[in-house]
Amino acid sequence: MPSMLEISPQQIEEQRLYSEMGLSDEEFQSITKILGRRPNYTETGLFSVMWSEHCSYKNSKPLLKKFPTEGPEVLQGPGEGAGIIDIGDEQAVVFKVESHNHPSAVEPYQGAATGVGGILRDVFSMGARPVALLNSLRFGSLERQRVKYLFEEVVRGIAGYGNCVGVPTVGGEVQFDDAYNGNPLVNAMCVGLIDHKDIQKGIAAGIGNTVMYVGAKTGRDGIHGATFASEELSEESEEKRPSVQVGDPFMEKLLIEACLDVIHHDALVGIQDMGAAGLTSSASEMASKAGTGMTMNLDHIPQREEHMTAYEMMLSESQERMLLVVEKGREEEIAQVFRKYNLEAVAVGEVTDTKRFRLEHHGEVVADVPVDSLAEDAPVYHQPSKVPAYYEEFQAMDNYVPEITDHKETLHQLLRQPTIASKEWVYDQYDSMVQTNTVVTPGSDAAVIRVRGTYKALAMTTDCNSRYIYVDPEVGGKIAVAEAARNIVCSGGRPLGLTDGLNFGSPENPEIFWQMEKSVDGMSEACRFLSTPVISGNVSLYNESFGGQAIYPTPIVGMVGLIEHTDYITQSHFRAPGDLIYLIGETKPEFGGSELQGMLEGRHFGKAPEINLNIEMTRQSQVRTAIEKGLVQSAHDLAEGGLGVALAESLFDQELGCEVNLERDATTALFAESQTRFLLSVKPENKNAFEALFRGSKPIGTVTDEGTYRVVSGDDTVVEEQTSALKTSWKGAIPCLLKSKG
Amino acid sequence: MRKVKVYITLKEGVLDPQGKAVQNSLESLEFNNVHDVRVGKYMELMVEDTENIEAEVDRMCDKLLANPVIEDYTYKIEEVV
Amino acid sequence: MRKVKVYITLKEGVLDPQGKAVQNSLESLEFNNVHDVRVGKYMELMVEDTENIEAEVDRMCDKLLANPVIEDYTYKIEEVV
Amino acid sequence: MKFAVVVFPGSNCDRDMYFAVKDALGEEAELVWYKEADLSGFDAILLPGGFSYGDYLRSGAIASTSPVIEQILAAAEAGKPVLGVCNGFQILLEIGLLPGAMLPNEHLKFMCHYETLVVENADTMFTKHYEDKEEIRIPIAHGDGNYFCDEQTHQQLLDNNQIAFTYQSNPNGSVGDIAGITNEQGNVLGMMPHPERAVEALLGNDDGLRLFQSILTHWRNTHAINA
Ligand SMILES: Nc1ncnc2c1ncn2[C@@H]1O[C@H](COP(=O)(O)OP(=O)(O)O)[C@@H](O)[C@H]1O
Ligand SMILES: [Mg+2]
Repeated sequence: MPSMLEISPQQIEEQRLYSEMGLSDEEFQSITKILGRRPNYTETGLFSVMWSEHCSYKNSKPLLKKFPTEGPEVLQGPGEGAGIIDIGDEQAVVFKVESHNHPSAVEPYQGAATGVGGILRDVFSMGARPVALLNSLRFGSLERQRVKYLFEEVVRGIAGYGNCVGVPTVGGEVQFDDAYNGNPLVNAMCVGLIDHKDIQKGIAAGIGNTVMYVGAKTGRDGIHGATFASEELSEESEEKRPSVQVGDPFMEKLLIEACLDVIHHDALVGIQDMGAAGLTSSASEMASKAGTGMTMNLDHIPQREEHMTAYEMMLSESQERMLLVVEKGREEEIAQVFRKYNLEAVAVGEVTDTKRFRLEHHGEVVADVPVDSLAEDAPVYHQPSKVPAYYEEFQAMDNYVPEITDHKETLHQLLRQPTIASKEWVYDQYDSMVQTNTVVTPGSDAAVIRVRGTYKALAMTTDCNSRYIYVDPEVGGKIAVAEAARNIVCSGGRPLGLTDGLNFGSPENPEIFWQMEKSVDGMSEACRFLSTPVISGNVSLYNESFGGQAIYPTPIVGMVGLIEHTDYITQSHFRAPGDLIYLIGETKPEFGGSELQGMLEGRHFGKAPEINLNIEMTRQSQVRTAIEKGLVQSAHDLAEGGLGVALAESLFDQELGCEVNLERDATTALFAESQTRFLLSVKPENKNAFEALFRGSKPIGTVTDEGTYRVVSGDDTVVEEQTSALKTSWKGAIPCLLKSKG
Repeated sequence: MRKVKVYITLKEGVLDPQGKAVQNSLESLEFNNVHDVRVGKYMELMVEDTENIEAEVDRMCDKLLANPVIEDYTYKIEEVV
Repeated sequence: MRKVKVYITLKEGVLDPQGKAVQNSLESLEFNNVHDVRVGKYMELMVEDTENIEAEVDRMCDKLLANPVIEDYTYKIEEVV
Repeated sequence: MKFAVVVFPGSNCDRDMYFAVKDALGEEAELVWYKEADLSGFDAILLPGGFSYGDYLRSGAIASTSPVIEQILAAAEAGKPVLGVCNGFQILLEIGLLPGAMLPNEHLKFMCHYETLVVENADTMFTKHYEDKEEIRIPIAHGDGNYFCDEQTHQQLLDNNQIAFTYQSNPNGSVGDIAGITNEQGNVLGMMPHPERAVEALLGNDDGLRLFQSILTHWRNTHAINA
């Protein structure tokens, strides 16, 4: 990068250098208007990152407004590092999801690792102790060599970072589909716990107060990361490779402990992490939120490399850095706190009343712009949207019902689909137990951690079936929220709220923008029905690879629920022979976007399964009541692969058996993916009480100790197979795919 | 048979947390004259001799041994006695 | 200023899981003429020149850089140009 | 009885150890930051798991150079119980209180799950509450848990009854399936599995609690004799 001194404002305009930084002609013109002059090189850089999609949400803002974000328990909605929800006893839960798709596509280990680091900082900068991590991953076909590499390295990167900082990785999801061949998705979610009195804000209040910098030194890494994340992957991404950041989880661990100490210090005024767009965004946002201005002297920024320019420092995305505002004259007290952890906190600037963002370097003013223009005045685009032809075609199709002759073999095959198969290969690499609060480790519907010192526990999950969203974004959006809530309910919890990770292709493509619009509509509606406000989230657009192939629309839902008493914690696997098995919910011949359809046809089409949110809401609360009354031994929501797969999964833990009778046609009964269904097991002595709650329900079978999975339909035995054999298919699939040479 | 010695280092400008930690630790052990530490990998491969062994080793490094996004490599090929 | 290059290798007789894994991966990439791989560490230290720099580096290796139970080390001290 | 949990930069099972002693065992515990440590007033020293100094260079290597190590050596010399779990075990190896070294797991992956351990010596101050050859379930969570020592050392460990726990089915390639060893005097135990993660039925298992109870019983006994 040439230094700003060499390039004049005039050159920037005439040679359109701003466009290399991602600014459009109109955007450049409006910057010139705001400033009343042409911006210099550094200033152009500041605007380019702050006005990137990643920081400004300029394309997604109109959509995000649709989400319900309020509720009686919401203490902090979207806008800060992470959202906060009250859980009683003066405690609250803090959570957010963050994507690191582009960095992970280029350098999967570090990309995933720094994604985890970033989301942790979002949470502990609020003053919360991070208590759990989850991740939601999408990869292409595991038959491809490159995909295997990405998958292995991403998982290793998540493990490498999360294990080192000592926050348990307790759950998540991984799905595989050709739609992600060129563009994997890596979304990480962090959950924290906080006492109400400790809640921090990222504000630069108090004129004259001191701005302090703490953590890793600033290097040239990640320059223009935010812009990079707002572009399509192309050949040129290769050239932008120097922008890869390397994570230092050890530094992060020190920062966590030091920051959780310093929040109790009354000289601290505000604290924020340096995430995307580094110093620029943290500093300008802190001032903008407080209605103040800020002056920084870049000579004082701790630097890892020599001869860094103002531009480079301001745009660097070096990891593990925090910005603090502290009372003037008390800097040393704050520095003391950090020194305990071998960290240095240095004064780099001052809060001013000018509402301007002013940077000095080597005795010169290198930038001087209105602070709100960076943080608030980014343009907002209302992109055109258009119904895609494929959608109209799908809606007009006849209902697709696959023909299956060998249900046993089909079940085996389904269990071997990497999206359904056991993810043990993944989560065994994560420390899921550190902090000794994890009650339900990965492998059940939702993970559960107890809240130490209380009888409460938190259930958490990430979900998004992007096939449904592809075939019908609105219905699919509803399903994503409902499925997450079902997973929480099955674990004994009441859904509190959610964080979303909106991963889409280019918003400038009207058909993709339509997908965004519709899925947000669907999600919003489901949130209203299920009383789960959206308290935080992340948007990742331009997820397209070389040939302009966009991913499936993938708005990930990260949900947290409250379990009132640890006695209510319920898992998905059957517990004892003799228990009665109930299927709650109606099954219809719905296969559009199903796992079976993908397996047989190699693509997804038709209509998504229907969902009625009224019924969803009622049934979820019934299931929760049944669990809280102690009537339920196990609860599992039906998802990919339908009842057939859910039954099998419920048997694996203790290798039990089942004897199940189904009436209708076996293919639909076993493999359809109708929504709002639950598989519950109940002790025989609770039969009457249970059936009184679920009017008209009757058991579809019983749990046996014979280790045989047996399903009868009418007079025919459609599946009779050893549980252990099914388990082998399910457990071995991913390791086997990884070993095979592709 | 040849012994191939491969040296893998982090590219300039890439953060090396490990090197930093080692440097700090050396300092606390009162080795006060150490100014910088970078940690990389060192591999010894026993390779059957072929005509274009260099090209072969280059390919191994590019494809597997080094991560071109963040690492550089050099190597030496020695005769085995 | 001197550049000290330290090479740390696993002792003979100590199993090298990393080397084994690298060798297997090379094989699956069809580099069939690689017979053995051992993975060690390579460090570059910038050290201020002193009279007995060798003794100094020996102490660093003994005290911290290498673990004598499983590792051997060698080093080279170069002039910095 | 008063336990010190020594916290290094990067330790992350320190609180878990603390709660295991305080809540599950019901004894006194204190988190002691490595820089400010005065271990003289404690009856037992616990070195927790985690990633001291990020596990950079070698697991436990950098921690082993810190000044607090002198005090740990002194406590061990004085016969106080010293327990190192996971990273704590790695530190005990690096400072030479226990023989051997750790290599990366055979399959190079970090692993976290329950393992079945066999109690090989129920006659130590850490294992009194177990039976010889008893099988217990304790979680592991490590990337470098592949215990290595030469044959001669292994023979000595066997001869002196220094092997406290073995894995029933070896997950990481450790020599002789070793999961935990003591020093010759029997007052220093290093083990890769995490007993502090298995002290409450709510979290799945409490087989680890008896390890802490053993330390307490031993202390009470010696105390009673001294008094
Ligand atoms: N990337 C991941 N990280 C951690 N745990 C995971 C990951 N992927 C899947 N899991 C865990 O594996 C289990 C099965 O996942 P999934 O098949 O998505 O379950 P469900 O269909 O019930 O949502 C869950 O407990 C989930 O938390
Ligand atoms: Mg799922």
